[in-house]
Amino acid sequence: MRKNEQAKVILHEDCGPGYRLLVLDAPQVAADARPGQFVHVKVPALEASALRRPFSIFNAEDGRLEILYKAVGRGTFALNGVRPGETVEVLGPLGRGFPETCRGTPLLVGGGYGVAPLYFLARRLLQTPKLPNPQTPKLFLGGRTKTDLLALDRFAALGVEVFAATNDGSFGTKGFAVVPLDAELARLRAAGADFELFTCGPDGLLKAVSERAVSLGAPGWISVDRHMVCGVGACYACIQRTVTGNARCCVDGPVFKAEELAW
Amino acid sequence: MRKNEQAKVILHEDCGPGYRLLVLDAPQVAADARPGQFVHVKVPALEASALRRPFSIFNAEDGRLEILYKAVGRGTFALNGVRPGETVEVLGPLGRGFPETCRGTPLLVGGGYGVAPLYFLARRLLQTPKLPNPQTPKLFLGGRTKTDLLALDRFAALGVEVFAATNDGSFGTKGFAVVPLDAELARLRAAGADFELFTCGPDGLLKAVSERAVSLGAPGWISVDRHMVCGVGACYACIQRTVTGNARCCVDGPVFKAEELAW
Amino acid sequence: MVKMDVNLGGLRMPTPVATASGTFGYGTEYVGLVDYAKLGAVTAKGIRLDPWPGNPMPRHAEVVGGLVNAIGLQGTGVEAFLSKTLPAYRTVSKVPLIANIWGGSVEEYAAVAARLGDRVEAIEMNVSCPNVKAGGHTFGQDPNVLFEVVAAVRKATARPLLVKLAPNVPSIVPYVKACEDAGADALSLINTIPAMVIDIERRVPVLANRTGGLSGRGVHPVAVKLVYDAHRATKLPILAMGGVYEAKDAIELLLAGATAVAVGTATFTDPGVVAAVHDGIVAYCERHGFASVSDLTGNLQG
Amino acid sequence: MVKMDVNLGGLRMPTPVATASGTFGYGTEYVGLVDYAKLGAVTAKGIRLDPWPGNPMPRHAEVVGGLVNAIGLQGTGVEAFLSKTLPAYRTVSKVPLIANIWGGSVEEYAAVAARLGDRVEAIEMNVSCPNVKAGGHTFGQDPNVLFEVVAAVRKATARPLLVKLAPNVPSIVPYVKACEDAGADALSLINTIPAMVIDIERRVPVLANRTGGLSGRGVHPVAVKLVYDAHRATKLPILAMGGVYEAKDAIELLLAGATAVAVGTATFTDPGVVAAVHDGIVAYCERHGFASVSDLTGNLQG
Ligand SMILES: Cc1cc2nc3c(=O)[nH]c(=O)nc-3n(C[C@H](O)[C@H](O)[C@H](O)COP(=O)(O)OP(=O)(O)OC[C@H]3O[C@@H](n4cnc5c(N)ncnc54)[C@H](O)[C@@H]3O)c2cc1C
Ligand SMILES: Cc1cc2nc3c(=O)[nH]c(=O)nc-3n(C[C@H](O)[C@H](O)[C@H](O)COP(=O)(O)OP(=O)(O)OC[C@H]3O[C@@H](n4cnc5c(N)ncnc54)[C@H](O)[C@@H]3O)c2cc1C
Ligand SMILES: Cc1cc2nc3c(=O)[nH]c(=O)nc-3n(C[C@H](O)[C@H](O)[C@H](O)COP(=O)(O)O)c2cc1C
Ligand SMILES: Cc1cc2nc3c(=O)[nH]c(=O)nc-3n(C[C@H](O)[C@H](O)[C@H](O)COP(=O)(O)O)c2cc1C
Ligand code: FES
Ligand code: FES
Repeated sequence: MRKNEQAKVILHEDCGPGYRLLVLDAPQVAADARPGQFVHVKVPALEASALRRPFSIFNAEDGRLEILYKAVGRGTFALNGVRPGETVEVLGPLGRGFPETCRGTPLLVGGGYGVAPLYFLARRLLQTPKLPNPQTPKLFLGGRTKTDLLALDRFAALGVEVFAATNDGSFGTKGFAVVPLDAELARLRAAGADFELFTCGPDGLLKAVSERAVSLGAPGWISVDRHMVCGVGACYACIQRTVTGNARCCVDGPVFKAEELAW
Repeated sequence: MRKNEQAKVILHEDCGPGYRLLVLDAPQVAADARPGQFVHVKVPALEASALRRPFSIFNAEDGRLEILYKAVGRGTFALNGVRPGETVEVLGPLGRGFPETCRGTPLLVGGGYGVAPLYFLARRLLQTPKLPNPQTPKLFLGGRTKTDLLALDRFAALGVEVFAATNDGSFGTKGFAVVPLDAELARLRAAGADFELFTCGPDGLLKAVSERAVSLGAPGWISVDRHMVCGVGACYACIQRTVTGNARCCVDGPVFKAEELAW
Repeated sequence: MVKMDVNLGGLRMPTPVATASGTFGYGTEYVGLVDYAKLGAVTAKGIRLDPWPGNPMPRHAEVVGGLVNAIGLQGTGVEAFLSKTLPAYRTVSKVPLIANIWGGSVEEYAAVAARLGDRVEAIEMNVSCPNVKAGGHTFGQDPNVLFEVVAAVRKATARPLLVKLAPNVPSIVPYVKACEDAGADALSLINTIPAMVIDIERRVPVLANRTGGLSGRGVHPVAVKLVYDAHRATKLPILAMGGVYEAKDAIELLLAGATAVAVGTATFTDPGVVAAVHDGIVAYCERHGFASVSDLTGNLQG
Repeated sequence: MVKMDVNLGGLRMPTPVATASGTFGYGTEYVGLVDYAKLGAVTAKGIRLDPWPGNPMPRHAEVVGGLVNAIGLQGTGVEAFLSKTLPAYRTVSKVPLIANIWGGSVEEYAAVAARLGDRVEAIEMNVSCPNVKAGGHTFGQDPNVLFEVVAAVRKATARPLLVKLAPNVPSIVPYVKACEDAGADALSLINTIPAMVIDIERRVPVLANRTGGLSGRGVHPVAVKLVYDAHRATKLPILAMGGVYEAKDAIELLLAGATAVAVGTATFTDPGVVAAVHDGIVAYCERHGFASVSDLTGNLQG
């Protein structure tokens, strides 16, 4: 059940230039959180009537809720100033997330802060006891430069193999995350192995991954990032075009099946 | 010359229930300040577009500016939160203050926070070297109850005799400040002595003092409190009716001569 | 015990607090987050005869003190509303439902109202949408056109009929009169104020639709003025909305002449506003000795 | 070096930043606090033929994101303006002065304009005041009345003539056309939006005049929309105002179609806004490679 919870800030720390990790004590929201879902956050430093801001659930564990975010505008810069001990109002968990089962190898493809829901997904995929053909997920992570590749240590701790790509070549393959992905896809297909694609990041990446899922006939789970107002399906601000018409990212998504999306 | 100065908070302390003293490092504003003038304060905790709030200059000395204020609404409650070391923008000194000379005994009549400009006035009157018939001012101070009588120690340090009155009789005469004032006026008239009246406080008090000044033919200097917008004469929000028409409190006042006022 | 129920032109509301159309989906979206026991009515998102896709994205821009939106009336058509949305609402809520309707022609308005029959407790007409046949001006722009469309809907429904008026008029009075003459039971005031936000770095309007409507905190004093003007011009009861964020805002609207109020944009930030407004009105009535919330309507001194 | 001077319907402004009428007194009040070197024009407070006392107090109420005022056009008459206020202004400032005029009748408007002759650099007509002869509706409410009063003033003055329009209209276009047809040289947009604030504890309107006009931050998106609409309907240059608090706000108005902008309510809180807006426009033009500020006017992509 989604809740509007007063959550105390436990930790709020830098994790690379422009990125921050916010850890909240939010037992009610954390209890029901599933990977790919998001929370709608009231930024305390903004005026009381300012809209909320949506963030993926980076992790939910032992009553704690973790958010990994990038400061890009008024709301996120204001969020930067929140200190441990202060209270943040979080509404969630919201939206439809990723499935927590996978046939074959889960291929996770992230760009920038789009990595956030993929970490929680990786954890859950590894925990799900009765995965058919259980496989450790692989992560294909892209960013402009080295410091845009987030949470690498956390994935390493899970035993997830990471294939990194940076636009400037400062870490991993030079180029986009699809470069190492395509290599892996070729390998898996040659081996006749099953796989599913899970992705979150900028629209360009989502399109590239969707195309591959559709053309290869593999399940593709695409988490779309649209500016939101209500976060609960009431306002119709957060539209994603689909083959059946306009869908709301906040309740019909943010995760859509690749073949449903119309760009 | 009036200035819009970034002033650092030196001290911000309680002085009775609801009242606070704010001491600012504001050398430019303080340098030219005269008693009865005011400063227009941008309250840092309010949204950036909120209007300023006007406060009398309680004291200006050695580059410091002192304000004595009561929390009554949104702006003053927000001002309460300002901490030493923080910066407050003050525009001033503004308006026409009291004369700094006096023929005969200066009779200062204050109500509530209206005492604020009278302290600065008392200091200046005592400092002015060439006062004709120099006399130590006397203060007639009224308030609802004992704790509304402010700055008594500061007046005592100047050697100013204080005649207090409280509505509930908890300190001094029971009743309004005009009760002890009338006694003194009778005494001075019997002695044929000169005096002038200087007052600041609620409208009821100002009217009572004005009436006495006019009927006794003594100079009456009345500081009027009107809600302000610009503070510099540009908006015509702060009107006081006078015998010559609508005057602006912020530039034509806040101090008016008793006989000019039309209530 | 303050008597909180009000009669809004025949619509019996258990409390004077409603939700505003377009900000509360079809009434099911906020279940569990908003206290329905404090609600006097739910106004559903606008519907027309056929489903409508609405505007391209982006559909909103946040501004200081408010929101500019150009959702473009995306909505299910009346058939899906009756067969799916409405039954779903009835399973979760006993609160009276106001359907918000619109159309591209006078005939469409009447057809939607007729089709709704008595399945909803009241009908609110949104007349701030382009009149396709009359060259794109909105129905609410001209008092004569307004009369025509309201009269047509009046014939098509026996349910309490509210007309929702636009705020951007020199005087609300001719529009109020047109509604009165055409047989409306109540007025809704105000719809959003036409507005625009430009992204100066890209030199484009932020909204795909270029312009939109301003709602939220900042429009409140404008709403109070229009409710005040309308109330002085008519005996029709008023459902007032526009920047209600706390009880004080709602009470201002009631004192200006409203019979009930609706919370809109505020719910997006804080779903608790509905309950806080309700409770704050009760506390105010108790403190000021009003036995009934309807004693507040238009109750200004002097 | 960005070319900052603009031509506003014949008024040569050294910069595109002006002050808005009623918020800058008669131009002398902010000397020493506002950087006059950054100003392209000063608009004086409204004057009519005779002195006018304005409304009783209180005349203003602060609201979130703005100010509701009912000063009521207190002002010196035209004779005192010419003999005292204007000479005082000339001694402190070389910035072009726009006189803002109003009246209770068409004849009074024309008489004030005629009396001003060429003593001011331009005349701005405030048409949001009641037409005494025509039963209290404002001159700006009806395009026909607007045409009449603008045409009369046009005959009375050879100076650049600006008409200041009210924002509370269904469409600005007929008003723009009326000004155009009547021979106006430029438009001023927007005046305040009618609004009201109620003191719920005392159950009275806060303003002695009951209602007033909303200005400040919150009205900005409404101003952008109206400037955009007006610019598409006419070639007349526009002096835009409404919630300009920072350079971004001014640039939005320029891109929407304004030739120059005016700062109003913002100056009350921060007299530095005028200079910040000026400098911010220069920086924006440099950053985006615009040689002249007039390149911004209406320069939206697509
Ligand atoms: C489901 C979901 C999950 C998300 N998860 C994360 C996460 O885990 N970590 C993270 O860092 N971020 C995440 N985001 C993005 C995050 O919500 C935004 O970065 C944040 O809202 C920006 O707020 P702001 O006030 O800082 O920026 P804003 O000032 O709101 O603007 C940020 C940028 O968006 C643009 N913008 C503003 N409004 C609109 C609009 N209406 N339409 C289009 N563009 C607009 C601005 O121009 C600017 O470039 C997620 C978003 C969604 C929808
Ligand atoms: C020249 C001058 C000197 C002053 N000196 C001092 C001083 O030394 N110390 C001090 O404590 N105070 C002083 N004041 C008063 C002080 O400015 C106010 O108390 C302060 O502005 C209140 O701000 P606020 O935001 O706290 O209250 P607000 O929320 O603005 O309201 C305070 C009270 O005023 C009412 N009010 C608000 N707006 C208006 C309006 N437009 N018209 C009428 N009533 C209104 C409210 O209803 C409320 O009762 C002075 C005022 C003036 C004009
Ligand atoms: C996102 C959004 C969508 C809206 N959709 C509609 C609608 O479909 N029909 C309608 O009559 N009004 C619609 N409105 C207007 C609101 O019902 C309300 O009149 C307005 O927002 C003012 O109230 P507020 O300031 O409390 O939001 C919408 C408003 C918003 C913010
Ligand atoms: C206190 C005040 C007084 C005003 N007086 C006048 C006036 O005399 N004539 C006029 O045309 N506009 C007047 N206006 C309107 C402003 O010139 C301006 O159009 C409006 O305030 C919007 O701009 P802003 O949001 O920057 O203040 C006044 C506005 C305020 C706030
Ligand atoms: S954000 Fe309101 S419907 Fe999605
Ligand atoms: S406060 Fe503006 S004229 Fe006095």
